Parts: sequence; structure tokens; C-alpha cells
Amino acid sequence: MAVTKETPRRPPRPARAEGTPRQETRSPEPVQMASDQPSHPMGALVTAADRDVAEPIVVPNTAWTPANPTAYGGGMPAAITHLRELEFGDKSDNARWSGALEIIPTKADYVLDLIRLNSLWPLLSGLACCAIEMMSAATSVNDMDRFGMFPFRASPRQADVLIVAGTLTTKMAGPLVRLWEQMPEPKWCVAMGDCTCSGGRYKRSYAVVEGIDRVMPVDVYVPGCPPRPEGLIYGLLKLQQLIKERRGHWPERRVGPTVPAGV
Amino acid sequence: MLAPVAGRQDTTEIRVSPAEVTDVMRTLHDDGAFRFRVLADLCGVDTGEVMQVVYHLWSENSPDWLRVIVDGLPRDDPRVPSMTFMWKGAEWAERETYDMFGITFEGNRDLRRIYMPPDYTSFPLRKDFYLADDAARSPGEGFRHMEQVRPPAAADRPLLTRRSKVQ
Amino acid sequence: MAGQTRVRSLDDPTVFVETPATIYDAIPPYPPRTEREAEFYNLGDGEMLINLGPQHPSTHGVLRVVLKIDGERIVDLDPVLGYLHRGVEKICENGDWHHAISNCDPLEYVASMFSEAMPVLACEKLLDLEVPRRAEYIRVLAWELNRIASHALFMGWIALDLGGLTPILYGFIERDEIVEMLAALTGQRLLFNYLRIGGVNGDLNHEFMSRLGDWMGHAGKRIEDSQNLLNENEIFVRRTKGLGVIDRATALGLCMSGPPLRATGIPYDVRRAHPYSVYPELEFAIPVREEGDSYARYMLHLDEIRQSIHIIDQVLHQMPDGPCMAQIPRLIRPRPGRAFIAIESPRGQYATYAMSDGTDQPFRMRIHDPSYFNLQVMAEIMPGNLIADIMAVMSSLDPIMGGIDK
Amino acid sequence: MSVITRPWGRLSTAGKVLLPLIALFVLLNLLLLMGVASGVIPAVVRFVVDLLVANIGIVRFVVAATVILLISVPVAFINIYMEMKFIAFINARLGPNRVGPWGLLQSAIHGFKVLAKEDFTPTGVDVPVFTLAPAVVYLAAVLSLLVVPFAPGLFGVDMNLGLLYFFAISGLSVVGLLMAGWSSFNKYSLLGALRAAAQVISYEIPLTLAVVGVILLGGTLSLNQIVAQQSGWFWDWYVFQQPLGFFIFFVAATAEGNRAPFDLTEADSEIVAGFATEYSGMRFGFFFFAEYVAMFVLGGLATVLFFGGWNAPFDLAPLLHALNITINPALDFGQLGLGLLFLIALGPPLVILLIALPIWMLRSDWSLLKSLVVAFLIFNVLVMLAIGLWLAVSFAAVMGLFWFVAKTYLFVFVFVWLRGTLPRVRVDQLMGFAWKWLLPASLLNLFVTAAAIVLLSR
Repeated sequence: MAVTKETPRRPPRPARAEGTPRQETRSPEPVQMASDQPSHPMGALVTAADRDVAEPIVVPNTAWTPANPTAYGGGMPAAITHLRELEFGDKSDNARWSGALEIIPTKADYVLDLIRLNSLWPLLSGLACCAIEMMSAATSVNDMDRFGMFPFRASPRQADVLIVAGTLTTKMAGPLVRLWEQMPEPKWCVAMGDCTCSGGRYKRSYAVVEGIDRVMPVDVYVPGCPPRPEGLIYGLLKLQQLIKERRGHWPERRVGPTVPAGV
Repeated sequence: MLAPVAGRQDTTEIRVSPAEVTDVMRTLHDDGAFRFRVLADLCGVDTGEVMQVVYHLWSENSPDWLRVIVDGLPRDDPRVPSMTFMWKGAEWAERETYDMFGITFEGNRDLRRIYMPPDYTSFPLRKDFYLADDAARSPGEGFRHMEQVRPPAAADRPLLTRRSKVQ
Repeated sequence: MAGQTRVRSLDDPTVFVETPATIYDAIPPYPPRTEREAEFYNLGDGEMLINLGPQHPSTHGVLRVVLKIDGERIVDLDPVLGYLHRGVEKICENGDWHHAISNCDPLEYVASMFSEAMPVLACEKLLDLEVPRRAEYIRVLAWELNRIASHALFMGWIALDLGGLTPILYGFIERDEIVEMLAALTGQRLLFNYLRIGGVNGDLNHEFMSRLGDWMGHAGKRIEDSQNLLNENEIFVRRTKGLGVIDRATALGLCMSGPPLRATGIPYDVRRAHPYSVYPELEFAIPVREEGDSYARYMLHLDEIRQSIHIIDQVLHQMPDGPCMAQIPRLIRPRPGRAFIAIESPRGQYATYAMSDGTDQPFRMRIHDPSYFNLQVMAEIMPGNLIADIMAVMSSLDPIMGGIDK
Repeated sequence: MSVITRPWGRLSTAGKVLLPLIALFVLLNLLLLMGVASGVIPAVVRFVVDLLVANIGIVRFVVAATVILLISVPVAFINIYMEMKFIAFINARLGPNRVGPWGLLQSAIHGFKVLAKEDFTPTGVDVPVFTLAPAVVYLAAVLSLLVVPFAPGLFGVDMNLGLLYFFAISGLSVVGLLMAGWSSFNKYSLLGALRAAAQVISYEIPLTLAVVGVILLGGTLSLNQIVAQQSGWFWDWYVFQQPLGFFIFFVAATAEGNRAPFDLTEADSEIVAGFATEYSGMRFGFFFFAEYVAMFVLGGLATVLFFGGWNAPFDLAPLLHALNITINPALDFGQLGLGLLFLIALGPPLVILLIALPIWMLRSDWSLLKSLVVAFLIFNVLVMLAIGLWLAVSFAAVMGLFWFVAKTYLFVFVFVWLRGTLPRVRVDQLMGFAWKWLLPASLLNLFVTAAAIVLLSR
């Protein structure tokens, strides 16, 4: 079975001034588990590029004035509308109109996501044992191509999903992270197998990264040693569901040890 | 010969010293009586006190494996003549043994680390190299917490080393 | 044209190096350490280095081959291993004998029935243990089935690396039938943790036998199909015949074994050269080819598949009754000693050298992987060929990085 | 100032949008009125119309180029879908079947996804060249469609040098590939581009020489006339007079379009993705589409040159004439007068009833309603067939388009079939085949054709 990483709620961000171009905001420190000291070898791998959280599209809904004005970053601050109402003493229906006008881009993004989740091109990269099952998930018996998850692209520039299949060693971590950074957005990462989820049966080894979420963000974990091809396909369907539910919000990319729920 | 020829099950075992291993192996390989053409395996062993290099040979003349043990290599600077002049395929095996034990094979023209990254300073299969779960006993600390910071020659002897009762 | 780029060093992912974009020339950022390296990395006129891997479609797994090419022609090459080094030997030394079975499992991951046999056979040899004959027969059955599955994959891979899309899917269909059958027996598709010290995990069950009976009806049919696509195919034959020729002296000198060795005409098969298990009681031929090129290796795999089907037929007829597990204590303490055992895996002689010091943990567990030694031949035979030939030769040597990098 | 800003501030967002629009509308109307009244606008319109009529050729070219550019994308989608499905069947798979019925929309989804992908320029590339290359490749593939005659009267431009134009334009794609490979700052791209250049250039020669035989037979370079000369029954097609020429042309076309077994330029297992290794997003999409458009173009050219283009494989006109059956496509409904009303009102129900009754009587387990529904469907199918037949008889373009597309997609299917079956050849073997076998064979074909023409014309 596959377990999708539940998306944590976004921390409240300061309201963005109207009209100012949207700039990348630095997210708070990634979640660190007790086992992950800053002096950990992989700790240095958490780079600025990985720590950046792409800013989600926010639908300002000024029809409803929130209790906390700084919630729903962006949108029209409640105080100003209050002043304006004092000034003109009538009820203008700004809110409904502006809400309707600003909701359109979100819908477009939703349609784009529907398109994206129907053509996920995996990167043709297998690390170890799980690669065999990854290949047999694409072959005649259980055919990944039915969901548009074919062909495997050989070049990271054209891939959407990085299926990390197999044990990640410290020597391979650098090339793998470079592959991940070469893939264009939007991109998703599926951790296939116990070794990639948590180090698996080689957790004690001196040369193995204990879970790829120490070096790169992960969207879907598919445990199993190795998971059956059906398991991988189920995980990819979960990824489709994830993309659909996020409604055009970029997934929050966090690097750091995370425990998938239910594993 | 450091010890008499011993045989157990289907294996015959001889022990030689690093000085004479070259002649012994050449004789075994070329002499018509032996004709040990197939080098079945080459590996290193850390017994806790000394290093060993173990060769396994196969010949169509005998039904047994022949095990040649080069015994008594010092742990701080083990050196063995390389076998690449006779079996070129021994090159990678010697590289692996160097990588894992730090045993230097004189005459191997490509003796570098093959598994671990080149800036790796310790030799994982030595008995004084501990895994993560007994890293507390490890003399090494620091950047890679599983690895010694100093090369093992200079490393002080750990508190407890598991020694073999096999000689 | 080349600006400053900040990239992670290939060898140490925790280090960022400020380099010119010529990092892509794959020249290591440190001075040469051996004369071989120094000779390899100084480029002649018109030569350039190109990185094949660690992530490349046709290097099976994470093998990295640094090519020194002149146009399309290969001048020299330097395989860089270790991208999948998991430290299995060290882990085996820190677990007890039973843990070693599951730790050795993923070494040769398309034929893990062989790699998981290493600690089992070694410990039995150290214990002087008598394994029930039924267990031996079941082992041989599982081994040969797994050999066919691995060869079926090989047949597809060599075609895929030469650009044919279809044969690998036929090979995978054959493999899936066998692997599902073994999953019915062992509970796992890929890493069956099935062999036990003193026998096997479970006796043959009904689903396995029914699946096996169905499969024996059309054994190897899919492989024959893909072979009909390839054997007479002009393009395939021209791309593999006379390519990557290995002569006997080189093969012996490089400690090669398995199909690459037998394709040069040396009938060295551990099942006959140094018999183990019940192979002396079974009659089968050791296919040998004289010309040591890729095409010979490819055809040799076909012959081995037929022989394996023949062996399975005999095993099913001679399968004795009785227990499939010996009476052994749960905690195993072999007396101090050394044992060397070798078996014939789909890629050649798979050997282990185990030492016990009387405790319940192996003192030293050395794994000898055949494709680790077979792969050395690349540097011998490839120079002078084209880039496209690397795929034909490498996939005919059939390396498995899990076993090579341990 | 506040006099203006205050009401403006009170407006709703929609009002802020609408008010300027209304003002603009009023202003434009006023201008129009003044223009017409003063007689300026009619003069301008007359001048523009005269200008367009004067150089109708340019207008036609621009329109045709636009239309070709527009239809090229659906063509690529159809080809990609065919390739995915047919290769899936060859592999004993199902192929895409989730998006749309039988996964018909899958290729379009792929296309839109590629369009929506991030599109960035890696470090160290030669930016302008890197940006231009995909457009060059795509335009080279698309513009060569301009001279291909789809049906009688349905073609972009009828040049009397059509073939020359075709080869000149399709040769441009090499430039695009070289630009892509060189500017990508990637060794795999460079290797792929050089392979592509060597391959395409050396296969241009047999391709052209194989066509020269047809040119000799037809005595013209205009594709329209070449097609017109193959009219009649199917044995009038040039493939039966130029079998060797057709074989050479087909092999060379396969290599020209970088299709398997000659797809060395994007050989996945050797050089990662060839010249497209560093391309992402829609730039990669252009390469991707260009390959499939080129597939269609080459299939169409093979059809036009050797398989009679839009000619049907049979010619019924003489037969009908012998039986003096005359089909008058131009129905004049006006003749029916009041009968038309009855036809429209009563005809369909009567026919439906006539079809439904026997069904109802034969299938006792069906209700009358069900049989009526079935009869309605059957009636619609019949009417569609009738209309289609009428179109086919009355407008030759429809029929010609049908035959052209049918033949072309036969070739596209053969391309896909080759890809699913054959492994890839090596570079030196590819070159050796071009220079040692195809070139002499095409020269021989040319010589024999010329000799035959000279001897027979005596």
C-alpha cells in the first residue's frame, strides 16, 4: 500500500501589498526530528534551493472578513474596507465581484493540474532492486501506460516524476540530488521501497542515506521491499489524487526526516 | 610455509608469508602438476591482531579448492605483492581489499578506492570500525559520525576489539 | 561560454565546489592518485571525456563509465563503481547468521535465490550439517526457475539496449509468470527470503505446483517469440556478431566465469567443476560456444534456458518425500573455522568465504560476485569500438550493480 | 480632483471594467459615423480590397501557411496517439485508455502538459541559438506541407518547382538540429546533432535521386501535375513503374524523418536524448511534434509521388459512361415545392416506422419503444451515409481528401510498425548502407528509367 504524505497547514504569512510582484518568501525552518542533529552528514545537504517553499496561489475572499485579519495572506485587509464604508456609508458589493474575478486563475490552474496528473512522465532512473519492479510496472502484465505514465524519459529535463527506486548511498546522493534539481517544475518525487523511505534493511550501514527525504522532498512514499508493481501504480494514482487535491497550490517542498503517516 | 598443509571438507589450505607468496602462486599456476588456472576468489581478512589475504584457486587436476592464506600482515601497514602480473582480473579485487582493509598491494598500478569516495579516510571492514548502532564505541567522531577522522595507522587502538579465535 | 557553476562534488555530496562549467568534462577535482588514473585523465588531441552514468538508460543500475572518446570512437574507458555500495559484508558481520540471509538477498537482485544461498551454504558447511534431500531438490528447483527468470530478463535487456522495444516486454511476461510462481512459494516476488540454514522455509504448496504445471506446458514460449524477433534479424546479428571478442587467455586471466567465460569455449561451470547440492544426480549439458563475441553470449543464454527447463523436468520427476528442514537449534554457533563455497549463478561463479569464531555471528563474510570480475573485461575489449557498441557488449556481459557494488 | 476620484472609488470592480468600455464604444461609433458621412472609410475599404485582389498570390500564401500551421498540431496529436496505441498492441499491452474514450485525448494531454511545463535555459548555453533551434526545426517540418496536394483544388501553393521547394525546406531541419546540439552545451546533444547532420545529409542524396525517376516519367516538378498524371486505376500509379525507386525513397525517408531503425539522433540507450537532451517544456515539445509532423509529411510525399495522391484506386467514370448512368449531384429541392414539406415532416417518421416494425416483430423480447430507438439510430446512420455519398459524388475534394489521408496513414502505420519491431542500426552501418547500397541503387534506377523513356519514345 502507498501512503501519501499529508500536507501540513501553511503558517500564517504577512499580508502581501496589492500590486507588488509576488516574490519568493523564505519558509520557517524545516521540521527537524530529534535524530537529525545539524552536525549530521546529510544535514549539510539541506540547501537553500531545497528549503525554499514555492508560494501557493491564494484566493482572497473579501466577502468574509476573517477574525484574524492577517490570515488569508493577500486579499483586501479588513480595516480599509471598514474605513471606506465609513466614508461612503453604503454597502458596495466589491467583495463578490472581486472574488469572482480573482477566482478565475485558480480554476485555470485546476484544469492545468487535471492535465498534468494525466500525463506523468517518470524519469528512467533506477538505483537498485526496486528498479526491476519499477520496470515490470511498465510492462505488459501491469501496464502503467494506461494512465499516461509512459514513456520513461531518459533526460531529466523532460521528466515530471522522479521515482527513486532502490537504496540511496552517500556516493549516489549527489548525482541524485543533481538530477532532481535538473528536472523542471512542476515535478514530483515518489520514494519507492523501504530503503528510500527510511533506509530499510540497510539503515545501519556506513554508506547508506537513511531515507531520501533527508536530501530531497518526497510526495508519495511506497513502502515494501520491494513493493509489488501494483503497489507502485497505486502510489502513482495516489500522487494523481494529491495533485488534484492541491488545486494548483505547489506542494510544500520540505527537506528533513519525515515519517509518513501509517508506516 | 608458515603452517603444514591442512585439509578440511573439500578445501586444502596452505599458509605463506608475504615474502614467498609470489613464487608460491607462480608455481601453483605454471607447474604442470598443479595448473591452478582459476583464481576463484581474492579477499582480505582482519582477524583482530593481524591482516590476512586469502586466495582460493581451482584446478582441473584436483577436486578440491586450494586456499592460500598470506598471514601475519601488520595492522598498521599491511603490504602484499600484487597478483595482477598473473591474473589481471585480480586488479579490482585488490582495489576492493585496499578500499575495505587498507592492505597495500605492491605492483598494482591502479590501487585506489573503488567503492568509497576518494576522500574517505577509514577502512570499513576493519574490526575497529564500528557501525552506527555501536558508534558510541567508535574512536572516530565528527563529520561523518560513522567514520574516523584520522587514518587508521594513527588511530589509537579502540577499547574493545572483537578478536577471532581462528588463527 | 562556460560560466562559474556551483555544483555538488560527485564523490562527496556534502561538499559544494565552485567550478567552471567544465565540471561536465568528468575530470576529478583532485590530482591523479595512480599512474593508471594519470594516464587516463590526460587527454590527447581531439579526445574528450564523457560520463556514461551514474544515471544512464543503458548502464544497468548506477554504473558510471567515464569514456575517453575521439568522435564516436572509444579510446579508453574507466568504470567507476560504488554508487550502490551498501556495506553488506559489514552488516553481515554485525548480525547473526539468520540475518545474513536477508542481508545478502538484494545483492544479485534479479536472481536473489542465489545470493541468499551464500550464508546458508557457508553456515551449513561450517556446521557439517546434513540437509534433507527434499530440501536440496527444492533448492535446485528454485535456483533453476530463478535462472530462467534472470535469463529472460537478459534476453530483453540486450534487445532494449540495441533499440528494440518489444523483446524486453516478452521477456518480462515470461519472468512475471516465474516470479509470481515463486511468490506463491516464498511470499515475495523479487527478494524471496526462502532458503534457511538446514533447509528451506516452507514445503512446496499447491498453488506453486499448479502454477508450475501450467508454466511447464509452455515453458520458454515467450522467450522463443522474442528470439524469433532477434536471431535472424539482420540488424541485430550485424550489431552483435564479432563484437567484443574475448579469447580464452584473457577470460582466464580476468577471472571471468559464467556465460562470458563459456562463450569463449572454456566449459567451467561450478555445477560440474565443483559439484554441490544434488547436481551430480541430475544430467544436463554445459552449453559452450567457441567464438567469444556478444552474439555467442546471447545464444549461450538461450541454450542455458533450455538446459534449465530440462533440469526442472528431472527435479519434478525425482522429487523425494520427507522433511524440507533439518533439526537445528534456533541459535546457531558454528565452531571456529573457515568455509569457502561457490555456486553457479546466472552470471557465473557466485562464491563466499565465511569465517566463524564460535559466536552466533559470522566473523567474516566475503561475497564474491561474478559480474564484478566479468565487468573488468570492458576496459580490455572496448577501446577502438563505437559508443553504441558499449551497450551491446555491456548488456551481453549482463552486470548487476547490486552484486558488483555489494 | 476628488470630484472624479470619489465616484470612481464608489464604483464596483465590474463597474470599473465596464465604464471605460462603454466610453470607448461610444467614441468609436461617433468616429465611424463621421467617417462614413465624410466618405473616407468607403474609400479606404475600396483601396484595401483592390490591394488584396491585386496580389491575390501573397494573400493565398499567407492564408495557406496559417492554415497549414494550424492543422499541423492535430496531425501530430493523431500520429502520437497512433504510435502509442500501435506500439502498445505490438508489445501485448493496452496502451493509454484512461483519458477520453480509448485514451483518444492522451496525446493532446501530453501536448498541453509539455506546454505548461517550466521552460528554462541551462547554464552555459548559447541563448539565442538555443531559443531559435526548435522553431527552425518545427517550421522546416511544417512549411514543407505547403506544396503537398491534399485533394483536387485543396493545396497550399501550386508551384511548378514544388519538389525542389520541398527538398530545400525539409533540408533546413538539419540546420535546426545542429543549432540545438551545438548551443545546448552538452556532449550528448553535440553527438546527437552531428549524427543527425551526417545521417540526414547523406540520405538526402538517395532520396532525391529516387525521386528524379518520377520526375523523368512525369516531366514536371509540380506535385499537382504528378498526381494528375497518375489518375485512373491503381496500376497507373508510379510505384508500379518505379518499384526500386519507391523502395529507395521509403528507406531514405525513414532515415530522413529520424524514425526507427534509423533513430540514432535520439537513441535513448546510447546518447541520452540526443540533441534534445537539454530541452525542456515547449521547446522540447516542438522537437517532439516536428518528428511526427515530418512522419506525416514524408508519408504524404510517398503517397503523392508513388501512390497516386488523391486518386482513388479505381476509376468508375468510364464504366458509368458505358452504362450511361449519369449522377446529377446538384439536387434542386426547389422542384419539390410543397412536397418538400411532406418529405421533411412525414419522411423520417415513416422510414423509422418501416425499419422499426420488422425489428419489433422479429425480436419478441424487445418493446416497441426500444425497437423505435434502434430504428432511429439506424435511420440516422443511413442518412449520414447518404449525405456522405452525395458529398463524395458532388465534391471531388472530399473524396480526394479521403483517399489521400487513407494512403498517408497507411505509411504512418508502417513507420510505427518498424519502430515497434526493429532494433537500431549503428552509425557506421547507417552510413555504409547509404553510400554503398542506396546511392548506387538509385543511380541504377535513374539510368534504367532514362534509358526506358528514351527507347520507348522512339
